[in-house]
Amino acid sequence: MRLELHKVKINDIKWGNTTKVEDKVLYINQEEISSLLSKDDRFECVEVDLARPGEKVRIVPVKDVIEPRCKIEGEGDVFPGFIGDVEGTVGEGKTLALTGAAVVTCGKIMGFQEGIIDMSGPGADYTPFSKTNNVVLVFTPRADIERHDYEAACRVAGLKVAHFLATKAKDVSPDEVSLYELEEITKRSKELEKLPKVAYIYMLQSQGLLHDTYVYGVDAKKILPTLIHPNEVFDGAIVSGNCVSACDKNSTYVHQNNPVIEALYKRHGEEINFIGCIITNENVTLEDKKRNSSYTVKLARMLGVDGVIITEEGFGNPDTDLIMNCKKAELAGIKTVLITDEYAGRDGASQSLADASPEANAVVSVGNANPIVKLPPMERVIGFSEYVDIIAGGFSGSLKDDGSIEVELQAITGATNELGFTCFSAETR
Amino acid sequence: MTYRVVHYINQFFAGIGGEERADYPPELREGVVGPGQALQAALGEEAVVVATLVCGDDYFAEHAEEAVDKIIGLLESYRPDALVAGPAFNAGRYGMACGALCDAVSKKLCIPVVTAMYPENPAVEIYRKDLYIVETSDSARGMRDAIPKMARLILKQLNGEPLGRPEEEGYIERGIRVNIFRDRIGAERAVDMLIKKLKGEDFATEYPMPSFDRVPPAPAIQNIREAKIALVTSGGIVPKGNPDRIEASSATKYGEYSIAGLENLTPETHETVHGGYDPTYANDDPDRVLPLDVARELEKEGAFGSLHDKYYATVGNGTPVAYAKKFGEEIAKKLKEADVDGVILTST
Amino acid sequence: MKELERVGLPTVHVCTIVPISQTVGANRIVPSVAIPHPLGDPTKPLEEEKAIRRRLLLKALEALQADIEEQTIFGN
Amino acid sequence: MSSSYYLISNNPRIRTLPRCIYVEGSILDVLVAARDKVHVGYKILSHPLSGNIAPSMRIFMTIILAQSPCEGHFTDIESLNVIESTLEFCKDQSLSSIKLDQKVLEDMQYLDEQLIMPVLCRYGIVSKQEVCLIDRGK
Repeated sequence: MRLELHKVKINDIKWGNTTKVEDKVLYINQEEISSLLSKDDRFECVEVDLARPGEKVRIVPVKDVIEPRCKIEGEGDVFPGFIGDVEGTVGEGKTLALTGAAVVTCGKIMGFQEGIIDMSGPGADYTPFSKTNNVVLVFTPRADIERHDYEAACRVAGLKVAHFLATKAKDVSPDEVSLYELEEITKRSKELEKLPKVAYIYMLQSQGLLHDTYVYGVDAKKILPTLIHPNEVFDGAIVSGNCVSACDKNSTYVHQNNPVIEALYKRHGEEINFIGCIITNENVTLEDKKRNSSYTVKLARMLGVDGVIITEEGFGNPDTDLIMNCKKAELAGIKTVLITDEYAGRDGASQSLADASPEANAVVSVGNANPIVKLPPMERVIGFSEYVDIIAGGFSGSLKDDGSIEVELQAITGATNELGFTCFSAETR
Repeated sequence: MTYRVVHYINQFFAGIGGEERADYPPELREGVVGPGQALQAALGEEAVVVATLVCGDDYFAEHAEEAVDKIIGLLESYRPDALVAGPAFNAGRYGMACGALCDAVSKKLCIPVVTAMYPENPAVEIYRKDLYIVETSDSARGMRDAIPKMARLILKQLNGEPLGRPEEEGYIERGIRVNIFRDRIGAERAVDMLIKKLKGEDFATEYPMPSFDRVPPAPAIQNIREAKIALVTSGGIVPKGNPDRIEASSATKYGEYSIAGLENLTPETHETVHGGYDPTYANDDPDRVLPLDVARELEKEGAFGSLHDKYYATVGNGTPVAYAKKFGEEIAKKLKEADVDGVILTST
Repeated sequence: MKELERVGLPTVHVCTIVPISQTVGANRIVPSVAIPHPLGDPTKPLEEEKAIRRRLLLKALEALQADIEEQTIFGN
Repeated sequence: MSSSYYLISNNPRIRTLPRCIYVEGSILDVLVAARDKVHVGYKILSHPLSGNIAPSMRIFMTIILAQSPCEGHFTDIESLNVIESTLEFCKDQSLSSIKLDQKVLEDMQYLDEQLIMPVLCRYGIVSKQEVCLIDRGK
């Protein structure tokens, strides 16, 4: 499969008479966005706002972040099962991406919710989304709507807008074109066959309401582990429905830009033979955990891989899946490297994971989520400022007289992203 | 400003005497004593050693709480900005004293502290999380290396400067997870690590899992009919009322209890203090954890020589490895001295 | 327990969760009944319970007399 | 299966379900109660930490256990591993004594219930109709 990713660089966002991309500026027409979403009667209203890097702006509570993308050539369209049809598969042809821009969805689904993006100040250092030009959608649901439906409405609205924005740049010539191509697994060249075979075991959050992930529109908790081509991931085959635990949720944006896949592609043909991705889930029953970890490792063995990288989403319950996958792979003679974040307590002295095993001898840490960070007051809050109070009012932090808040890193969107999206890490001292 | 530092040393380094003077009670002396001179030199002009605390190792070990209280009382009049203790090298009791004192002073007086020890000093395992302990060699030969590092660590803390990695600063890794930014993203580090692992090259995990050491099996008992067998349990079975006040978890002590003349454990005589399981069953019949009744029967029948008239009890729940090791060593020593030939250790 | 073996005292570990005993490095292991009552079973009549205890202790004595080179489990 | 399960919970929304052992207390109390069951041979059906709510902010917890089909107290190693490490993990976290308003508490109870319901349904512990609202995906 071969995919060309046409990257149109966005350096700024502005309001405009019409939604368009011009000279690396994304112009947003509020009316167009609103009318796009007005058909959805699950919303009371949707507000649109803009947040640029460096501004004294706080966005809260963030639900998802999505990179604007659309297909310009090839089967289907991005986000199959939501935007694109499920006839055919994505991952081939050409896809356009507005890099440097993001759609941020913001909605109160629960009375408690985190997800802070600060566009400047110390909080901005921790979230990758302080560096993107953000189109923020603030949802207010109709009063009588059931929470599952509302969550679904928010999810789809974000995807719709992201797709819409990308289509507005279809005639802009890309600033960069990246090529992603993997040969059929069984028909690879002699040179490639000499290299160690590596697969990526991609664990998807699937614990239930507000903790879901969708693959081609299918709820990931209902899948058996299966194969997915890395290019399909770039085309939005994996969509986040996860609203809890801001720091280590894999936003749709991070799925679309999966850094592990990028890093494996970089070394493909040089040091490794990148075979592909196995997606598996993080269900709540032990039965599923046992079955799916065994099944995942069986797939890896069928592919004859020598090594795997395993990533998880979230903590606690998924730690058990992570360790099971690791143990079974190592026992099958497959070398593993895990990526995880830590919950080592505010002072870093506690046990980091809810499970451990001597087989997990190669672990990349993306940081401890518990330490406190002080966030100064911002000039403007986009979203629902009462959530700052809830988060701050003793829930996971504290509100100071000057309006600054002290929160655990956990409240910051993407701070300890477990796909290894940032340089954040922890070490023993 | 010049910081005021107090230095703690034991009777030996104070030139009072060796083992025979280890019962020396705490005492505060004006200015530097013994290794304090080198410490003062290393501190330079930024800090002055205003006083030296001296205490015998046995005295401290036997009156730990009292000694700490007394020393803190003595310290307060000197308004110190920091405490430096040791180096204790590989001296066990001296290390424990330095550790306990630093821990108490940092918590009660809220001032920076530093001590120094050989990594295998038992106090290291117990205090490393709470204290900066400079790594030294096993004997006083390492004094010259240790003192400047201690001075630097205490000055950095006094000046509020952040401390670097253990290997840069010379302290023993505390086991504290500290957030950092590395120079490459996590995903790339993971791929690097996997490639190294696949090639069989060395790689460093960023989150080490706990490790365990092994001991070769002890030789078998040759003549069981003459063997003296001891019972040990980590199930927390103690005489009713828990006379030694052994903790329900993260225990810092173990108990030694007589079973001479006892045929059976009953709810009236014994109970469990273990916090890691439902105590109902063990409290209803402590023999379910420490099988004294059947052991006595077998002793009478001659299935083995004799039952040792003491048993040892600990709580295996969350007890730090260093303590468990220390308990093990002490119990082993006592059992050896009592000519015990074999041990039945019951765990829950 | 390792410290006991280190000084040459043969030690048998009677415990329920054998894998844990294995990881902590016990050399002679006798699997027992259940965590809160390793050497008993409250669901059984007293006499039967005592018989279980007796069987476990005899197994433990057997373990102490066994010449072993490595970690050994003395099961049924 | 359905006759030999137990629910251990401190969530008032779960309290009225059949075979619920209601624990008045914190999540640590729930975990300890479940641990004691695991020690005498019960298996854990659902992971105690379902839901990505940090232990330091978690108020409610529901765990489903099943009686071992074998006679006697054979501890299920997998369950033991899960419950003991979860307990250790949660014990270390600072359970801040926080005052939450009623709305937040209700939402937390609701989420706990929603996460456990599909599992109850799947094991036939509650009927499909009872949970027809949940599990609807998009």
